[in-house]
Amino acid sequence: MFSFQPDRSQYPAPGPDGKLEIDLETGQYLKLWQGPNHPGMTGNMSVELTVCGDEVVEGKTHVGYLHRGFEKLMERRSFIQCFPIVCRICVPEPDFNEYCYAAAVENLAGIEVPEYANWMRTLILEMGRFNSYMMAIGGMSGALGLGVVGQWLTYVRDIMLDRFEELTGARIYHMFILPGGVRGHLPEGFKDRMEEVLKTAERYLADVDKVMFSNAVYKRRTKGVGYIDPKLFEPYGVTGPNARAGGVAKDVRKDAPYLVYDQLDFEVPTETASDIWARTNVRRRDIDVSIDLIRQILKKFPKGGEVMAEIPNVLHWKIPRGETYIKGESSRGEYGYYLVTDGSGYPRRVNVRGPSYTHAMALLELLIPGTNISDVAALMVSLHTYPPEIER
Amino acid sequence: MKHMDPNFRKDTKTEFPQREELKPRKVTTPDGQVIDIEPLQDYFCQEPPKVHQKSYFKIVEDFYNWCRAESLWILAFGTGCGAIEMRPLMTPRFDAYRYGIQWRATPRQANLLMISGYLSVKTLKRAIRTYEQMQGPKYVVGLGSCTINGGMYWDSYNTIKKLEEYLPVDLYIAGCMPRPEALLAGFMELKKKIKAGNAEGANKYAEKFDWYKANQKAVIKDWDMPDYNW
Amino acid sequence: MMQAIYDRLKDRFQLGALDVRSRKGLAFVDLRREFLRPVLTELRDVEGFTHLILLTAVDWIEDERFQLTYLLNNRQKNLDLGLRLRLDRNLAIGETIHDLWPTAATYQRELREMFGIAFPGSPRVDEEFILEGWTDMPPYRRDFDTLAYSQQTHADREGRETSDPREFMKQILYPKD
Amino acid sequence: MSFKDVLSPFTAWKHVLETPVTIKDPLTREAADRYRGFHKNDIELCIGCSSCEAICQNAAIDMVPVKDPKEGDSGLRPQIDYGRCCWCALCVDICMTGSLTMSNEYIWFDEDPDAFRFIPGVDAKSWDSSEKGYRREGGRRLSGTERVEMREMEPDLRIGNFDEIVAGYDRAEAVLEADRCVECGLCVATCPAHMDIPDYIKTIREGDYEHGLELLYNSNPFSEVCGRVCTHNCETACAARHEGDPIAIRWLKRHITDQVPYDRYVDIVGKPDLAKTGQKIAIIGAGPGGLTAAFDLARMGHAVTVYEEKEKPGGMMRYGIPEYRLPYESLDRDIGVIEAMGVKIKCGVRIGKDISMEKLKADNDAVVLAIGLHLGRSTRVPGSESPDVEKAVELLRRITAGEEVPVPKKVVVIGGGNVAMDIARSMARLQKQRHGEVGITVTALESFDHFLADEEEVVESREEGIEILDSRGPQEVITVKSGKNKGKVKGLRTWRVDSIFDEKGRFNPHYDEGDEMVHDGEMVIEAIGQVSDVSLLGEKLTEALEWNRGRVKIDHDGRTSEPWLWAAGDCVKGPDVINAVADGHRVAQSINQVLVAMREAKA
Repeated sequence: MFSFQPDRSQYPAPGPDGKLEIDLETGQYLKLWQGPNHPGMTGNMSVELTVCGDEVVEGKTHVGYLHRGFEKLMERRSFIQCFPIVCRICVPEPDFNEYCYAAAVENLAGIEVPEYANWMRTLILEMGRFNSYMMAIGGMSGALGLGVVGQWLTYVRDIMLDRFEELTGARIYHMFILPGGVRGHLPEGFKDRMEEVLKTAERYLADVDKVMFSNAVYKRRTKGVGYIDPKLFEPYGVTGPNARAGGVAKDVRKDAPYLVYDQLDFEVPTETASDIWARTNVRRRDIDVSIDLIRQILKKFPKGGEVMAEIPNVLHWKIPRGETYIKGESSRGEYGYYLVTDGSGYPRRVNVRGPSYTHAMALLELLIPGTNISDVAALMVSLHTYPPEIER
Repeated sequence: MKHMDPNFRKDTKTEFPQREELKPRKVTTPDGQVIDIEPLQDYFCQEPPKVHQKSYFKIVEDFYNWCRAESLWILAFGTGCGAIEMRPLMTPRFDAYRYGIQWRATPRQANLLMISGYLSVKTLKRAIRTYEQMQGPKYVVGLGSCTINGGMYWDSYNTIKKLEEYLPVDLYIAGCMPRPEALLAGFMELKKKIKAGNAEGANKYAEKFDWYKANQKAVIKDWDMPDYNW
Repeated sequence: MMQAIYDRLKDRFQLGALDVRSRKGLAFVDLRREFLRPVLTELRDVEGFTHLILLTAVDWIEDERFQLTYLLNNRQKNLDLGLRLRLDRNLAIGETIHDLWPTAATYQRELREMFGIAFPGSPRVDEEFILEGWTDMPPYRRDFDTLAYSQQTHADREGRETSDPREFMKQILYPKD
Repeated sequence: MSFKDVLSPFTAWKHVLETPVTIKDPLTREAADRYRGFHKNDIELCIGCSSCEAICQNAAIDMVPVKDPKEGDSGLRPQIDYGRCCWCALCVDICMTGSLTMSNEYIWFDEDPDAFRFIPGVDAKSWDSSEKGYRREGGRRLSGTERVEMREMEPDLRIGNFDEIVAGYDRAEAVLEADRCVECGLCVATCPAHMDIPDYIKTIREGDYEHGLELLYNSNPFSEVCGRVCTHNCETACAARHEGDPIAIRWLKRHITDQVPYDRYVDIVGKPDLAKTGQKIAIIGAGPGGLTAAFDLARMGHAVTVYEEKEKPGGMMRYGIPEYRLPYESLDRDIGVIEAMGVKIKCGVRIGKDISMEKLKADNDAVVLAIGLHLGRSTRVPGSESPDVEKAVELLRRITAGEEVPVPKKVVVIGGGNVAMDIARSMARLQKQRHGEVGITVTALESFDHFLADEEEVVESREEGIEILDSRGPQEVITVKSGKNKGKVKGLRTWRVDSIFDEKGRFNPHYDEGDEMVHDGEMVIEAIGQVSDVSLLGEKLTEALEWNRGRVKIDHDGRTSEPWLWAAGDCVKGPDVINAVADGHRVAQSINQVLVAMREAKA
């Protein structure tokens, strides 16, 4: 069998001892592909690893397995027609796309969203964040061979999906946040049923703390591994829990409050170690914040009100020329939509800025050299990346 | 199918130079050999698969089929969004394991390939490789709208529309995406089909291999694969 | 606040007008090509716009121009600033900024592939990124017709036909009028 | 790290004793009440407007013909391709009638990929009877449901004069109203003239009024008139009517004509090559039917002459419709456009008296009869022969012509149609001018549930102080039996109507004689229908023509049994402007075909 490297002169990245050039012909190195089927819970992407023994000396990420050309497709769909497709960009937390897209359209069209819809949106985003973290922590434990936590948390996520289903009418792609508002009111008795879910979640999370976060093996394998120097945060565009794990309390919910986050009381959890353990722990603590937020939201939820603002007939909805960028804090970091309109009935350009874009490409390639092969999956999951955000 | 932007130009005559990676070239292998490679050629799957012969005795074949049906081992390769609904099936709430269904990490151990939604051309290439690596008898289930007629990516340049042109599909499950319960119902149906001896996808693939290959090659331009097999 | 920053930079770098029409805390400004690097450096090192949110392009095919948008964020002051740079569409060569923000290399790779904008000097910029074996024009260009391409490459399932109510009623109810 | 950390994972064993969370039978598990499952369509409610198809971003919906469509629907129903659908339910949200819904069923598998296509409601599915599933909350939200209100003159301001009541939309209002249109095109079939309604509404949204005007005049030379007084059948077919107000199509049409300066009209409509064919056509009657035919034929290159008995052209539009609904200058502008096409209109010429039918036949290649209905019918109740009993059409004509009409303080009108309202409101204005107060009673045979006049006419009449009584059958015009005023009318005696038609559907009113009323009035106006004055035809032609219930019999194209004679408008069909316009088009089309054939035969 053969190997092909387009341009050898682009090497060397220094080897483990800082001297060696990577020369596959020496037989000292081995190419190893991880992916594109799910490595852990990070979706379809592959990492091309060059290993020396069980030490990785170089890693290149390859994406594009889930590329559907959303940004192109949206250019030929009217503003309402884009609404069902945006959520497909991110499966574990689709609501963020719906919110960012809706908010961007509302911003350019000058639509004021009713108060009720804002509360509903916040509720849905927090439920989505909760779910996303459940997948992340379940995946994290799975990546290190701790299957049981994944089993528990998938169950917890599933009962939250039941609440989603009851509220929005779908399990995964909720398509509830329309440009202009939301699609409906809270069902009868929703608050009580949600409280049950949250209580169950708390019970399971207490177990997770014992089984995973206090686990000697888990600690050994994650502490000190995959360290990101906080100095790299800005150059590499690190946001969200990954940055918070390095002591930077970056959180759009606090920095630039949107929806009703300024009316809610919460703290942004931070860690300082900036390794896999710290990143996962930030997520674990953020779940508690989410649970608390969901309770606060439901407590303060408006009794009733309009769910949608007046919007023009969507079949020929034109938005004047302009451009905007709407951002929010998803479970993985800063999520944003850059929307350009040209006065026609179609977006001129939509650019989706997913946090995974920066985390899974340049940053991951920087972090991989020097780790053990068995830690690569954990490292990837700890960055909590999701490939469709990269390639869309 | 109204509401198409009339401003879109359909002129694609402009010729674009072929990318460097796709041009034929000479490569030195690790053992020093110099070989010519043609990226647009499919090196890996030149050899056609064979039709799996049925047993002479019906009762033996029935027994085989019962065994096959009761141990559906699914390759854990989520090709699209639908994969997320397989996770609940693997966990206690829906617990597919009680029906003899489980997920395997490698194609060598699996006999069911789930195409869980849309297939981008890049993934299609991997899915075909994966399918060909699986051992027969093997089955393919298409999940959701995207595998039936392109789904919501019907106008995307990078996703295929009709899965059956590239892989032999034994069953489709409607939904976007199908719920875990719908998946289970689909599996039950597939079991019935296997037991009745009707799940002949793999044999169809062997019989019409040239047709499948021609379809695949019409879409996949670059057959140069990363070398997983080193 | 944005205005103050703009006033400080406007004359030195011959910036275009400040566009604050969208939302609070977000502004766009036109930039001339030769000032890209100095402005970005100034914004990053002096004005606190340390975070490159995104780098993307818009195809204004009717003007024969690509617009490159560099979106920067200043977290302390909660400001987002978009720099708009216009490129000739027929000679689409941008200036790489991967040395200012290493993460820009990924964006530039994507722009190279999806819009065909070259960024000489950017690492791995000519490698395939998302697409594999792509032989047509860069797909995010406006003149690439994704529907036509898809219909030619991936056939639709046959047997579907639709009628326009208006035409259909004419045929059925008043074919002669 | 401590020894505790090594032990703590073992606490998971406590779950061993818990009840499993496994769902016993996942295959029969029901989805949530709001779940967006498979589609359902209430086939009775659906009108086939294709809004669902228009909004579907996946091109999953086709409109396919179904058997036995009901009145007013397109005969198409959505067929959904589950190889495309993404269950976003936008089709449910946009649905104009609320017929499209979703069940909460979700299991469908098949080995045939072509099987995932069905027409909800037509192809029987197991979930058709499912009660649960996604319904949109509240009303339709994705397109507007409320009509933009038309500004009108206040009743006390308008009652004293004949000024136009309706103000017309301004640009912002019109755009808002035009925005509600979903461009389904159901209205086009209902409009007798098949105007391009969705297209011209679109030009309002886009602000391209000149193109809009062009579209209007392509199918209707009386766009200004119809923009004011059209009976707007289109609005009864409007898809928006089912969950909200229909689009104000008539007012939008008027808005286009209001926006384009009149001196641009002829340029936009396009001036034809005058009389290039050398063929001549005579049209009797300058009403909407005759003038539309003239307009079309002139644009086809024929020489057209229109003969009108009255002083001015316009027919019923001028002499029947009061000025407060249709200002004369609007009518004159429309007629001006027609004249600009090269049509000659000769007024004050009565066929049969000034020119004979034979001469017309001899001088022209074709003749069109468009004489309308200008004679009022009489109730023939006792006393109706009195000179104080007037016919509505006659009175309206005299008002328009500026002739002196008697205006007593109390007037009784018999009839419940739009003509009754027109005369009542015209007389009310004259009474206000002369006596300072209104004293009009309208007695209609029909009950308000089946009223003939437009709703808005009734409302506006009441606002103007007119009393309208329903279900009153006239029995006698009471006259003064003796004294100085002997013979003068003093009132109308009516009985309550129990039913108008008998079991066989024939006109045979049944009265409740116990419920008798006497309506005071010094004048009684009969507005119960009109007939044609066919005396101009002459005996010979009358004999030769085939007749149908007192009207000249015509085929689909408006041809009579005489090959050179066509008939159009109220005298054969009707009775409103837009039907006459449609007739005019049909006749012009037919004549043109015949004339072209004649030319080709000669050549």
